[in-house]
Amino acid sequence: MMTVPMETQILFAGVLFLIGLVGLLVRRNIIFMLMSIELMLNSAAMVFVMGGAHWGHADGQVMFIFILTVSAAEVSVGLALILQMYHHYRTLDADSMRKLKDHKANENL
Amino acid sequence: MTKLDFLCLLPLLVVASAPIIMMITITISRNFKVIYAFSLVMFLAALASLFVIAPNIPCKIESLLVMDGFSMLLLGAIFCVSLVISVISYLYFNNHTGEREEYFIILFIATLGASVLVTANHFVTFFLGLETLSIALYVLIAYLKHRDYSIEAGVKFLVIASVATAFLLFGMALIYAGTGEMSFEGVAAAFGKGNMNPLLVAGFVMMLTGIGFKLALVPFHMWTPDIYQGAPAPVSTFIATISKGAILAVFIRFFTLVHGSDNNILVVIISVIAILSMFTGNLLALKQSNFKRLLAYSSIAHMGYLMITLLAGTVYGVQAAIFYLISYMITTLGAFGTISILSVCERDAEDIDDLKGLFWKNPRIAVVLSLTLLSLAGIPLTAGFMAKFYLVLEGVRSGFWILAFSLVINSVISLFYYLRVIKTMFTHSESERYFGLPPAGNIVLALVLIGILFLGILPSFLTEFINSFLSV
Amino acid sequence: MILTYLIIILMAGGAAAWIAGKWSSLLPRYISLATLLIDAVILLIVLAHEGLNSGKIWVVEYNAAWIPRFGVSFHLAMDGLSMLMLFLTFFIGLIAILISWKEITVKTGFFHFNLLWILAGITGVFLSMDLFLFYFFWEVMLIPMYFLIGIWGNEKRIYASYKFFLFTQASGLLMFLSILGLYLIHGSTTGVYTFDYQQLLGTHMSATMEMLLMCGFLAAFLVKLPVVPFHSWLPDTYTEAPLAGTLILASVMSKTAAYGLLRFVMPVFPHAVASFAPFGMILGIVGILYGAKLAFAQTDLKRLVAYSSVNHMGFIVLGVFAVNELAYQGVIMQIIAHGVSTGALFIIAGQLSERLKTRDLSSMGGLWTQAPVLGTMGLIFVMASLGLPGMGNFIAEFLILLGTFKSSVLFASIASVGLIAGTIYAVRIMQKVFFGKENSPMKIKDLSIRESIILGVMVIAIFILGLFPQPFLNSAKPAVTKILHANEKTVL
Amino acid sequence: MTTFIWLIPVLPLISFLINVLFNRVIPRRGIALLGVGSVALSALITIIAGIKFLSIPPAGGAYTTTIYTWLSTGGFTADIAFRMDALTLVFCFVITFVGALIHLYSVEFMKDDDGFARFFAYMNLFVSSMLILVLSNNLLLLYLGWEGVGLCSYLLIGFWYKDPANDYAARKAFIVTRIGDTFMIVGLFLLVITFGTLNIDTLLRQAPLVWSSGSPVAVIAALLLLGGALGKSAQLPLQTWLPDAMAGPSPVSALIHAATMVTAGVYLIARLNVLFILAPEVLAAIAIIGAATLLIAGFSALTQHDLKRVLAYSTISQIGYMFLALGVGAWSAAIFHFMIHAFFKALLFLGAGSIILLLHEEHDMHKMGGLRKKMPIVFLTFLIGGASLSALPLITAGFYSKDQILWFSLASGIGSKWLWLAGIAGALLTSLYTFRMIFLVFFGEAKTEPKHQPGPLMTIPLIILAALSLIGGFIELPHNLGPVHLFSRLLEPVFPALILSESHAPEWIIQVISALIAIGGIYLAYLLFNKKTLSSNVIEKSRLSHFFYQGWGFDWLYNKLFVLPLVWLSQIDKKDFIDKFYSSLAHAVNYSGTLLSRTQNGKLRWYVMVMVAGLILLLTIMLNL
Repeated sequence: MMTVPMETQILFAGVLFLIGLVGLLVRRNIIFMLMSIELMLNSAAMVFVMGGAHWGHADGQVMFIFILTVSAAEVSVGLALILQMYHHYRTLDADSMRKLKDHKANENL
Repeated sequence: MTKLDFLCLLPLLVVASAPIIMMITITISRNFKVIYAFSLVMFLAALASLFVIAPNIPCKIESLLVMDGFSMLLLGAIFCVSLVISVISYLYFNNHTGEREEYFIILFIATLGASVLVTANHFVTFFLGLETLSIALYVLIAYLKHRDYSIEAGVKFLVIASVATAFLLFGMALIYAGTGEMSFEGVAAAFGKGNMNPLLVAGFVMMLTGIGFKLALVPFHMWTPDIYQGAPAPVSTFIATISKGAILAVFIRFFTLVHGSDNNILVVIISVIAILSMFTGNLLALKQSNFKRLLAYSSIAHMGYLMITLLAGTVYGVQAAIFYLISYMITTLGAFGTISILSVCERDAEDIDDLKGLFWKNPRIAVVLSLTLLSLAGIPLTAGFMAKFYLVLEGVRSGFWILAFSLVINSVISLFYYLRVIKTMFTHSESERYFGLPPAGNIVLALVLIGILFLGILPSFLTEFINSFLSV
Repeated sequence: MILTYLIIILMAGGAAAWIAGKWSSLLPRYISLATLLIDAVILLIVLAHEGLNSGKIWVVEYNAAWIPRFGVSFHLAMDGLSMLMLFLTFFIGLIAILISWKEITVKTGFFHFNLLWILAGITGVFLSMDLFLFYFFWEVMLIPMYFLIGIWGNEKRIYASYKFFLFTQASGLLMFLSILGLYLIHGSTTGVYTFDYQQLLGTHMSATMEMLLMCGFLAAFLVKLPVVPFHSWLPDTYTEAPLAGTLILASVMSKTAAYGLLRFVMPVFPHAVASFAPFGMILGIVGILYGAKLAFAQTDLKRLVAYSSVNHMGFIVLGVFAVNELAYQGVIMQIIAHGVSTGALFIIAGQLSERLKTRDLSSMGGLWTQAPVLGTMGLIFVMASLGLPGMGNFIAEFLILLGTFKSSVLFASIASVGLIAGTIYAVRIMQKVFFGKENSPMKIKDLSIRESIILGVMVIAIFILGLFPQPFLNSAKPAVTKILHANEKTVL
Repeated sequence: MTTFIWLIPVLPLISFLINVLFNRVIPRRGIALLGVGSVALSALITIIAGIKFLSIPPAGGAYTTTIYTWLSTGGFTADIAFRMDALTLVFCFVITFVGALIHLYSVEFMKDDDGFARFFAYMNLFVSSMLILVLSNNLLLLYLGWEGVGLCSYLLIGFWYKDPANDYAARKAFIVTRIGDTFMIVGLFLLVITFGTLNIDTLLRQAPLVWSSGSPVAVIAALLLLGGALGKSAQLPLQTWLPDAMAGPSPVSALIHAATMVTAGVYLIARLNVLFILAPEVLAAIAIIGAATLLIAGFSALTQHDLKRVLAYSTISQIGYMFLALGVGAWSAAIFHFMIHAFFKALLFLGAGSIILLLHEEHDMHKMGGLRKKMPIVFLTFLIGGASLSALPLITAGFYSKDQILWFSLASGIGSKWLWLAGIAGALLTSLYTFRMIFLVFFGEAKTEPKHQPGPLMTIPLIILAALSLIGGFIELPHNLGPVHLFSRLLEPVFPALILSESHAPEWIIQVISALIAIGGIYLAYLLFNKKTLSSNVIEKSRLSHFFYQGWGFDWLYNKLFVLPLVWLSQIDKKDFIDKFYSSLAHAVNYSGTLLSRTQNGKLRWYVMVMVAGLILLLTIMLNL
């Protein structure tokens, strides 16, 4: 079996993480933003798995399961919130939420 | 896991059992008062459980959790504050109609997350505690969904907090990949070997980002004002006190274990972050007319101050940090408590102008709020003064004169806006009608008042208390 | 313990006045009057009981642990100097209460609470023998003063109260840093971590460190005094504060700084003081001349008197840095005499603006005809202010200049020009207010009996200070010797 | 007796206090009685003390009494203590006696004034301060009196305070003299530092031991003290306040600005003669200043229109003579002239006061005239005063006192013919302006009618003073006229002996010259101003005359040099530029707050961006370090 060096593995995860990050920054649709976050979380989870494999114990895998569970919970709450948001604003555009800000300085923005 | 270990988990178990029982209760019958009373009882029980396990500390539950003097102290603080927040929440939600009972359930879940954080000794518990806390907070922030701001605040917090979690997690993962360790001691030991490869550094920095986000340190502070403003006042209280306290606790534990203060680069970076936080927070607060945002900004500055103790890297520094944290918690309770008490169903009393004439309308609230603000500003006779004294002393003792100076300058800048709020309270307003205060409100105010003054005049009790716990 | 009572009585009286204010607007006045009288009587009893020349270092002393963890103690002590300061405090306090008897009609309870707490803080400052405690009281007096200005002040009261608070707080914090530095240095060299004044005396440190730490203390004291160029809060604050507030600010609170300079800066940092002395004296001279210059230019009566305070405080700084007995005795006399004379001038300014509804000098003039008693009082205190012999200020300025002359002929000579400058602005008050054409159509009443008595007592006081200064000098002597001794011992 | 001399200053002080405290309840008559009575009583005590003093000279040449220790600290002690020696006795006598007469005069003069009580209060306070000045045994107490008289002078010049011009004059007087006083107090510091005391006796005893003659410190000390004397005595260059001081009521001018206070400088120098002798340069300077002042003031007096201003300049000029005398070491001559001058100048001022009062506050001499017949008593007494001022030979006291000065200015070891020439020229000027005044006021055609004749309270003091102006000189005759030297004998123990230079003209020649000059001056005045043989108009309209009239442009110069720059200085920075610094600091802080506020724009993705940027920054730093 060909082993991929640690560096490459992490680089791969890092690229995944960056894709998620860039996606988060450039997408305005809140659902896509949420998905990008999931991507980031999963890339982190992947590093854990890789680490576990590298060091030869199960801790990484255990962590992976925790991350999956937690992100599932997060997404569920997130989706509920997004639903409410759509209910409220009739849009999923993240930039439409601009009521909370420093009003005096950002009056005309 | 031994029986003893299990016993040591008692406080967490108590807190964890509460939501389950509540859910069952709600399925049977909805009664806000009952749930409220029950949550008070449970928090008291959690507090009591601390006394039960007190003889057994320190004890470790595997490598995941640790129950030592430090966590006992912070758990105690968290339970006390939660208790008061429950009272405040009750006063706050009493005006509201609709399904208010679940609020307390989530409050308990959030508290549970915070408790786990405080006792965490492992990346797993760290992560789990953090997420339990965060996810509960998403809900709490957006709880009053009919309000304009709530959803916005909730979504914003959701996104930013998730990003922060992702950073934290990725950082942990990197460190794990680099060291093969996930327990704090293990990581510390690995760090201690001196092989600080870029992987570990990057991991550490990413963790710092995640923690910095939760503590609202510059440049990870942007969310703070919006969330403080958008969340219901008691929830803002929770974020400002318990959430920050718990994160700070875990940060302190981790930071001291890895001897972060010995790393010069880290010290410089945290110093810069601290100074930036102080200035940014205070400058932003200067012209703020929304009281909740103002408190948010002020909290940014206060976290900046707190970093000084962290850098001291001594046990005194930790003591000072705890003292500061506790006095900050009491003070923040006072500030947000007043907002909660003054709030009405439609909106929170968050405009500073809402406080107009409070001195003549309701001197009791005004006095407590003034004291609170003075305590935040660090004026003698208040807890804030002693806390700042302790903090500056430890900072100066470790030679951080620049930080101390920057704290002094910032204290002066901060006076601008604290005084502005106080001034508003004694400017005359059209209606100078006195309004009544529910007994629970009086009790909260009295507690805050006594807390602030007691710590301000006789700090020895708390310092000795902290000292005795930390030496265990 | 009796010293603690002095403070506690004031605080308790303040709280009682506040509570009483809910039921009656008159009651708080009586309560605060009684409180101050009790304190004054206690002080008199102590004076009668202990005397001043009992040979003890401190006439009365009280020491208890406060925060033992940091070596903070609740250490109060009184010697002749503090006693003089306390008498001044209570005297001015009583006058402040009496002068606001009819003027303050809204929220009298809270007003008197603030008044008494300010006095409590000041009393604490004059008695503290622990630097932490000193700083504690130093700050305690600010908040009530902030309220006093902010609630009962004139039109620009908010601005003034901010300015006051920010200046004093900023400088106070610098002093706090210095205190901590001193504490740590003393702790690390001797192993004893303590804030106690007696023990911190003679702490060894490097010259640079000493200078830096002294600068922290100076910041607080020079701002509070105030000295040019840190004076810019003063005119606004003095002008906008209510009469009682101005009185306490000018007559007592600024003196805490002078006291601090003498009590703390001089003996604790002898070398730094020695090298800073020329600059200190220059600061004093600048204060004297610049204060006079600005006073002369003012058209607002209260502002004019406020700037005259800058001028007088310049003498104090000058004397402090002359470092000899004559100058120190002069400084102490100046503290007291300025307290009385400038206080009285502010009262007169207050009476005038209350009657004329303006403080503008151009709308006054020729008021002697209508109010000869007020005019006479004005004349007396204007003359006191410019240092006419026979009144307290002369003794003070004479001794200060004489002491300065001993240290530096040049500085004393330049400072003497201040006497002329003082004359120029002081007679301007008389000319603009009481002499000349009547510019105000308003008919004003002369002083009422209450006001006449208040000012009359102050007249007597200023003449006693001028004609019988010896008891005051005697009372301050042990303290002065002590300070100079501590200073010399370490320098040699 | 020694224990009672403190009563001399205290009696008027008590009267002052009673007046101030109870003036609302005491009737005018009571106030007058109180005011005049207390000073008269002081005069009585002085006379008794004087008789005692003369009959049984006290040990050490002085009565002393210490009331209490005023202040004592840091090795410096000053007492409230009085000391009366011959010099003090002369001054006390003049102050109380002339003072009492003027008080008496004032009762009638001020009878219609609203400020009657106030007037007497100030006057009593003045007399008290002046007596403290001359009686004090140390310079600090002297300074108290010194400033006290300054205060009273200020108050009395501005007595009619409703006229801003009067207030201006009062302030001017106060500030200008205070400038001199400041020099003086610095001088006192110097004395304290050198000798450790301000006790006059000790100072005079120790000064020759500590200082050698002409040592720089001695010169500086003497110069500083001289500063004080110049201010109070209105000598060059601080003379400008005195002509304006005439804004006060005439009795004030008589008492303060002619007879007593303005001679305080003379007293100071005479009192501290030892110190000044140790500084010969300063002594010479005093003589020159005196000479210059007497000439300058003489010219100015010649051109004035205002009756009182003539007298004011004349006063400056006469004090110039005293300074001249002091400067050449003719101590007792100076004091003698002081006493005589007090008599005739008080007389002249009171006379002028009567005229002005009765002519409805008319000050301009050109609008008077022909009063010889209308006010005979005033005319006669005024004439005697004028004659005495002009030093009409033999019959007037002024002749004897001025002659002494002129003689000593030439004959003294430190005198010179230039000084004498100045004195002689001054004498010519004196008789010229004096008789110009007399001719203008009393001769010629009547232009203004007097209201009525002065009453007895006003005429009696005039007569007494006139008598003294005539006979006062006989107590001290020149050596060649008779062996009467009561005055210099009296002062002998106080002053060092005057050393005469060897070569000089015989005394009688000098006397004849000055007599001729005086008479010549009168005749010239007659020609010029009565007969109008020479066109006096031409003279009075000339630019030079205008220059003299303006007091040699000193006021103009000082205005340009000091007053205007000061006012300018105070105006340019009225708002205090230092305040600007702090407020701009506050603005900067506020502005940066506003700028930062812009970052909180509510955009979710911006928030995340900042966070990511922060992370990247941290990573870069950490990985590169």
